[in-house]
Amino acid sequence: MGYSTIFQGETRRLDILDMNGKVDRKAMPDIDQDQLMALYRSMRRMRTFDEKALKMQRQGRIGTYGSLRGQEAAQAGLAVHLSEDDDWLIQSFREHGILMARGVPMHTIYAYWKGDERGNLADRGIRCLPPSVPVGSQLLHATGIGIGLRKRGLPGIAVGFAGDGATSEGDFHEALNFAGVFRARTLFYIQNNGWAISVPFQKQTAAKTIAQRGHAYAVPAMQVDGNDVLAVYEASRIATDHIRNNHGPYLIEAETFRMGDHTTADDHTRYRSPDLVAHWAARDPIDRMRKFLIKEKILSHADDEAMGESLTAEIEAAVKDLESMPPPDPMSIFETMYAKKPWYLEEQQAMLRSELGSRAQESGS
Amino acid sequence: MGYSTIFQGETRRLDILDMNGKVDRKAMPDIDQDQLMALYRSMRRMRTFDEKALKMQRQGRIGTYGSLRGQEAAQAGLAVHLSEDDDWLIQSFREHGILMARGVPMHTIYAYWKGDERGNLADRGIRCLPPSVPVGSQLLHATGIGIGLRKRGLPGIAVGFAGDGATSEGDFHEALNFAGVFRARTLFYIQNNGWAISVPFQKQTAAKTIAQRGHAYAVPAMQVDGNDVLAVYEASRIATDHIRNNHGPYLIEAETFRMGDHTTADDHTRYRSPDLVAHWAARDPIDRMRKFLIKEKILSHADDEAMGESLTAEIEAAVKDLESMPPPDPMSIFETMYAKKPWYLEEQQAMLRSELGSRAQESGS
Amino acid sequence: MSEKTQKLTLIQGITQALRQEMERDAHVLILGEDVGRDGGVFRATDGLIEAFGDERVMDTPLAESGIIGISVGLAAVGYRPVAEIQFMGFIYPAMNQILAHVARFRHRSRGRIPMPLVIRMPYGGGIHAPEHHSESYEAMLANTPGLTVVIPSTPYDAKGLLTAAIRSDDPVIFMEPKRIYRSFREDVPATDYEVPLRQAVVRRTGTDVTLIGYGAMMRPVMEAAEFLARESVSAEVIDVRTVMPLDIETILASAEKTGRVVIVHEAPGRNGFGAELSALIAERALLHLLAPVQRVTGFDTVFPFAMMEDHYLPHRGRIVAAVQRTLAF
Amino acid sequence: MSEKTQKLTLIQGITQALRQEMERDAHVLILGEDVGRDGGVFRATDGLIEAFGDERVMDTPLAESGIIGISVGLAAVGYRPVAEIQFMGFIYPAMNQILAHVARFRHRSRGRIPMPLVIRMPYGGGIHAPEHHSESYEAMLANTPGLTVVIPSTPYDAKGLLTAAIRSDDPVIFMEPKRIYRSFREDVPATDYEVPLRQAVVRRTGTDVTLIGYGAMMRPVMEAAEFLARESVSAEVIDVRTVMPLDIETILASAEKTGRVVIVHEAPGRNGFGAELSALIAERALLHLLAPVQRVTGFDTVFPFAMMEDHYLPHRGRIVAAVQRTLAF
Ligand SMILES: Cc1ncc(C[n+]2csc(CCOP(=O)(O)OP(=O)(O)O)c2C)c(N)n1
Ligand SMILES: Cc1ncc(C[n+]2csc(CCOP(=O)(O)OP(=O)(O)O)c2C)c(N)n1
Ligand SMILES: [Mg+2]
Ligand SMILES: [Mg+2]
Repeated sequence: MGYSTIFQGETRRLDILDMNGKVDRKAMPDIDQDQLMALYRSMRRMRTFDEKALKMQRQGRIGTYGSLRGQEAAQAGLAVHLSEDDDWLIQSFREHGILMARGVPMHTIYAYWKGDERGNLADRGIRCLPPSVPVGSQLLHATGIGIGLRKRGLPGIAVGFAGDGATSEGDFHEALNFAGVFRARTLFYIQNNGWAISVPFQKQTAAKTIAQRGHAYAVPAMQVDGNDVLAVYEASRIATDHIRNNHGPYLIEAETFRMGDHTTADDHTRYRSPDLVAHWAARDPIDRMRKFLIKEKILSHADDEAMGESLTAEIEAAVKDLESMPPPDPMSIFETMYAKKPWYLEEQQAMLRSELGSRAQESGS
Repeated sequence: MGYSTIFQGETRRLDILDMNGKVDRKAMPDIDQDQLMALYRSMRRMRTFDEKALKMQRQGRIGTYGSLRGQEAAQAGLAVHLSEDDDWLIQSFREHGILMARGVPMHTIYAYWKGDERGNLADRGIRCLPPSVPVGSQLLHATGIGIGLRKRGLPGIAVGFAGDGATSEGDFHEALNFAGVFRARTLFYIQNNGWAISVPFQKQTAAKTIAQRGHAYAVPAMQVDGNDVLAVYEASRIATDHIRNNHGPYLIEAETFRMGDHTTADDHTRYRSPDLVAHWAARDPIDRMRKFLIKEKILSHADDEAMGESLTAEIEAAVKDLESMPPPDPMSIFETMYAKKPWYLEEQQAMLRSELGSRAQESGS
Repeated sequence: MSEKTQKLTLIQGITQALRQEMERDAHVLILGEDVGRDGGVFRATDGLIEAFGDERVMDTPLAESGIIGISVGLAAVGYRPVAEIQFMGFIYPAMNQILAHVARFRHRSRGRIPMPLVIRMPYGGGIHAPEHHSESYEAMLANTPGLTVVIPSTPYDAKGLLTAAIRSDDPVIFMEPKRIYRSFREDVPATDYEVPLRQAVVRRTGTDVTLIGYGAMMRPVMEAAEFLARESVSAEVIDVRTVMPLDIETILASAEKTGRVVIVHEAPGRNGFGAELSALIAERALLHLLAPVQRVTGFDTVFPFAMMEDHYLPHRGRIVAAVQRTLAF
Repeated sequence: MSEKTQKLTLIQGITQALRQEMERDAHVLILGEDVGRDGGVFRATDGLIEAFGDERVMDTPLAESGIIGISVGLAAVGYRPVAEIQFMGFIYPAMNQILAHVARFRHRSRGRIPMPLVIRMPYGGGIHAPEHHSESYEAMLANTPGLTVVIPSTPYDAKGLLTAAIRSDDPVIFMEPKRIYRSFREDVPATDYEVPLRQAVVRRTGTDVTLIGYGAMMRPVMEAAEFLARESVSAEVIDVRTVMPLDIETILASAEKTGRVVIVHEAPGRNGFGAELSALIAERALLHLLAPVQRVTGFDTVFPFAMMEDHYLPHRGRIVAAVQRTLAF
């Protein structure tokens, strides 16, 4: 009687590699030099991809593009724990890093941003859903897939991605709640980059963290320094093990920062101060890993440069692949709406075909 | 570096009056005998109203009805803290107790359940929204009203009602999150009666309580024994004071039990055991308050009986008011869709008018 | 029919289709609010959790977006979910999942991730239900490419159409006329069968006027046809069955034959599905029309509370009056 | 116009209406995603937070149901919220609030709680935007009694219609053709004014055929009319402006005059708003029709990605071809 305590909870955060390249040895994951180098290379590969995309957008060679600059650690550290054969990626729209790391050909990712539907589904297997633009809605698909994987007794897990803004949508709530109830094999992976376009996280919610929301659904959760690839690696290992061992869903909040504009249609200087951006630039995920690797003599300056050149070459090849794709077939608009095309789609397709035919004639072909 | 704790939280519950009518003196609110009697009478009034409604439903005098039996304490203990002049009630569909306690004429509540739209808006002032059937959706209205009251510097608060099932809807999440961000003068009042139709709370979420969800939004929260009118009184006092003093929103989870069917269209024996119902019958909110009052010599058996008779008389008068309402005007279907009726509503209204006219003629009037 | 039949109500036809498809295909799952222990608030899933367990008949939390959203995920990993929305008036929270994902997934994945998903729901008025329990919103779904919208009007069709819907690799919105869930029985084969999607059916042949309806409105429509027959007006009656993609051939053939058409539905008229029907008929059979197409629909108002719903819903008299207007034109 | 005017783009007309109404009436609030500091992703609310502060221009969390749901509450306590949905493709999460509450509140409260709420959103294709950023879903809103759905096509109308919408005591869905946000300027009075809701306007008079359009489609429609003029076909052009409740008089008057009608919109055709227009015209002006009404609409497919959207969107050639079909009938 009187007052009693019916709930007590805490939420933890993990930091390993600091902005100066120093690591907390006690917390250091069990990981060898090759793996360290692979993480570093993976991040640099994302950065090179991203820089090229921004350049192509300015040149009009692709359309509106959403940069992931600054979020490379948050994506590279997770990707290594995911199996291409078993695990499902349920992406939002800023996970090109994860896709690349998981083996999706880069030219198809560029194609997506070029406005080419052939880029909509990664062609490396069906275990990657197309990007989901309606913010937050994909998290429920991640829950559903995670429930299905458990039901079928499959080894895979589902990873649902979203940003900090997405956690305000009702679907975030429903996705975590259903996952808790039905013990989905799902990792909810939230990249909290501090901003939903112009809205800072502090205005997104009165709560201090996203990770603490796990308590609302009895879903275990952890926050991690998302610019620290080692901490991301370790947190992801813990979370994916937890799920693979049938202990139910998990929530990770990777705290990071979007260094550039929301997309190329945005101008982040309207709502963010240069100081804030500089603060985060000093915490760049790639720089700090480089400092660490050099200090540890795992990486030399010469190797680093050579890596840059090989990545540039790889990306240029991807651009070539992109630009040698034949133009998309206008008829494809009609082909995949239904298993069997209704009569009115037949009519509409015939109309477009004849329009294109007469245009082709007019232009003398 | 390494692991750090970024969130720690606890949630408390309040119990004062136990099932045997014993109170925890230390926790007892500062409340006099008249107030105790008023709480008791308020609960009995609700029960009498409810029993009559169920009877009338069986007789076909009203339509489908949702009983509140068992939830009287959860409604009576809150109602006394709400001002008819300033505070807003944003009801779901099982808050007739609150409405009655706040002065809404009972025959209008019966009219609602009779399928008469004149019962849709309590006619005791506009500060009570019509019942909201789409589960959970009304909580956002409570947030909006609470934000508006703060903006306007008004003394009132908004109380948004919902059940345990409603807390699974995305709107619950959005309502609490917006309330936290915009410091709404809103009390979220959740009657957790253990069931959403046939789904027990344990299947509604993996979390043990609803109150702990407050942490997800930095909204202070408390659980209370919802069958204990004194605990409800005290928790509601704390919460409403908090809000009135401009400290932002508050969440109360009143743990209670729906003793009967979900509505008269339901059969709860399909999904609940007699044992479970008996367990809760022993915890009846009215019985335990009666035991307490009698033990304390605040109430005599004779007074108790007299109270029953006067309440029955009051309810019978309300039924008379209900049944002497003139039939609703069919033309009212068209009258309040828009400030100004569009041409097609004019046409449709004219058609119905002429149909009714010719039917009246046929029947010789 | 030579095979074994039983006398079933419409809702029994639905329950049987669910049960037989679950027996036939282990990928068929049922999920929704109260579909388990309770057997659904209308008992459509009665007995199924006992037969198939709670991994195949899932009582979900109370959240429609969640129900449809996880169904998308379940379909992506090979299940064929049959989700129940408790009443059509509660489909709105799931609209984002239905319109932005369910309807588009096959296309967005370039055909690689179809959505063999059925979303069942009781719809429509006439049972004196509370507010928000009587809605008919086929029109907004019919404006959404990628969906198939099916509305049975008989026990036989209910079973056969639902079977076809569950076997379809495309998402089907399956709207059940709750007003006639139990109002009559008919012979239904005991074994499973499909009634093909995308096919309307002529319920009655006639020469003077075509009445087009679906779902619970088939009853007043047939009553009107019978009334008219007694007045020597021969009405042909079409039951649309699949609202989208609709069966234009059956409809145009009849309109061209009779030259007079009355369309009946209980949803609001403005931009209702009747608008598409009326437009298509006038656009494609203009020279056959002897009179303007008439629409008899619910009013463009909120669906009224129980005491007033009889004024709202199209009834025999209103349909006959519309026919008389087309005859008098 | 004798009064002072400025040359404004359509979006500038919108910003000016917002600013002037906020100055005029302290109950007008703006809320939505990125409407504050950022001035909205299209800059429609540019400068307003600086002028009116963050209690009147509220950057909200990213949740559309929340935005509309709290707007309902704000309206109930006397505010006149103007909510922005960032793109029409993201209106779905708010559908429950819009259809179950916003549209019905006046009625449900028996006229005592009106909803003086405006929901603004950019809609439509043609700007090579990503997926889900090009939707036009006027039809499903037009099937919902209680809503007013407005779509301007000029800077003058944008300002005047938005002003009227904000002053209206009924909820207005205000769809902004983002494709022409900045594509031309016209003279717009510097002071506030209303363009009345529920009134279509004849943009060009003609005798041979009536073209009906709205929003961003007015441009190809006018181009078609000009092209036809050069071929000696005199086209009358109607801009619907208020989709719902629609202005039947203006439309029927023109249809009766020309006897030939072509309706243009970019939303999918099946059960699009064109269906209602086509149906109404054939139902009410049958004997005046010299040819079947034609609809030129978006395909019944998902709105395609940027590289293919030009194939999808109705263009001059497609409209002219439809006119030629009606002339050849
Ligand atoms: C339902 C919905 N509402 C609005 C948008 C427009 N929009 C696209 S991204 C975005 C911000 C997303 O923020 P966050 O979730 O933090 O992800 P980030 O962009 O930071 O990676 C908004 C508002 C959308 N795509 N979907
Ligand atoms: C959005 C929505 N979905 C489904 C329903 C049908 N329904 C009405 S009440 C109810 C259960 C509500 O449970 P709870 O929130 O716990 O309230 P209680 O009935 O126990 O008071 C359901 C599923 C509804 N009214 N609205
Ligand atoms: Mg973000
Ligand atoms: Mg409950």
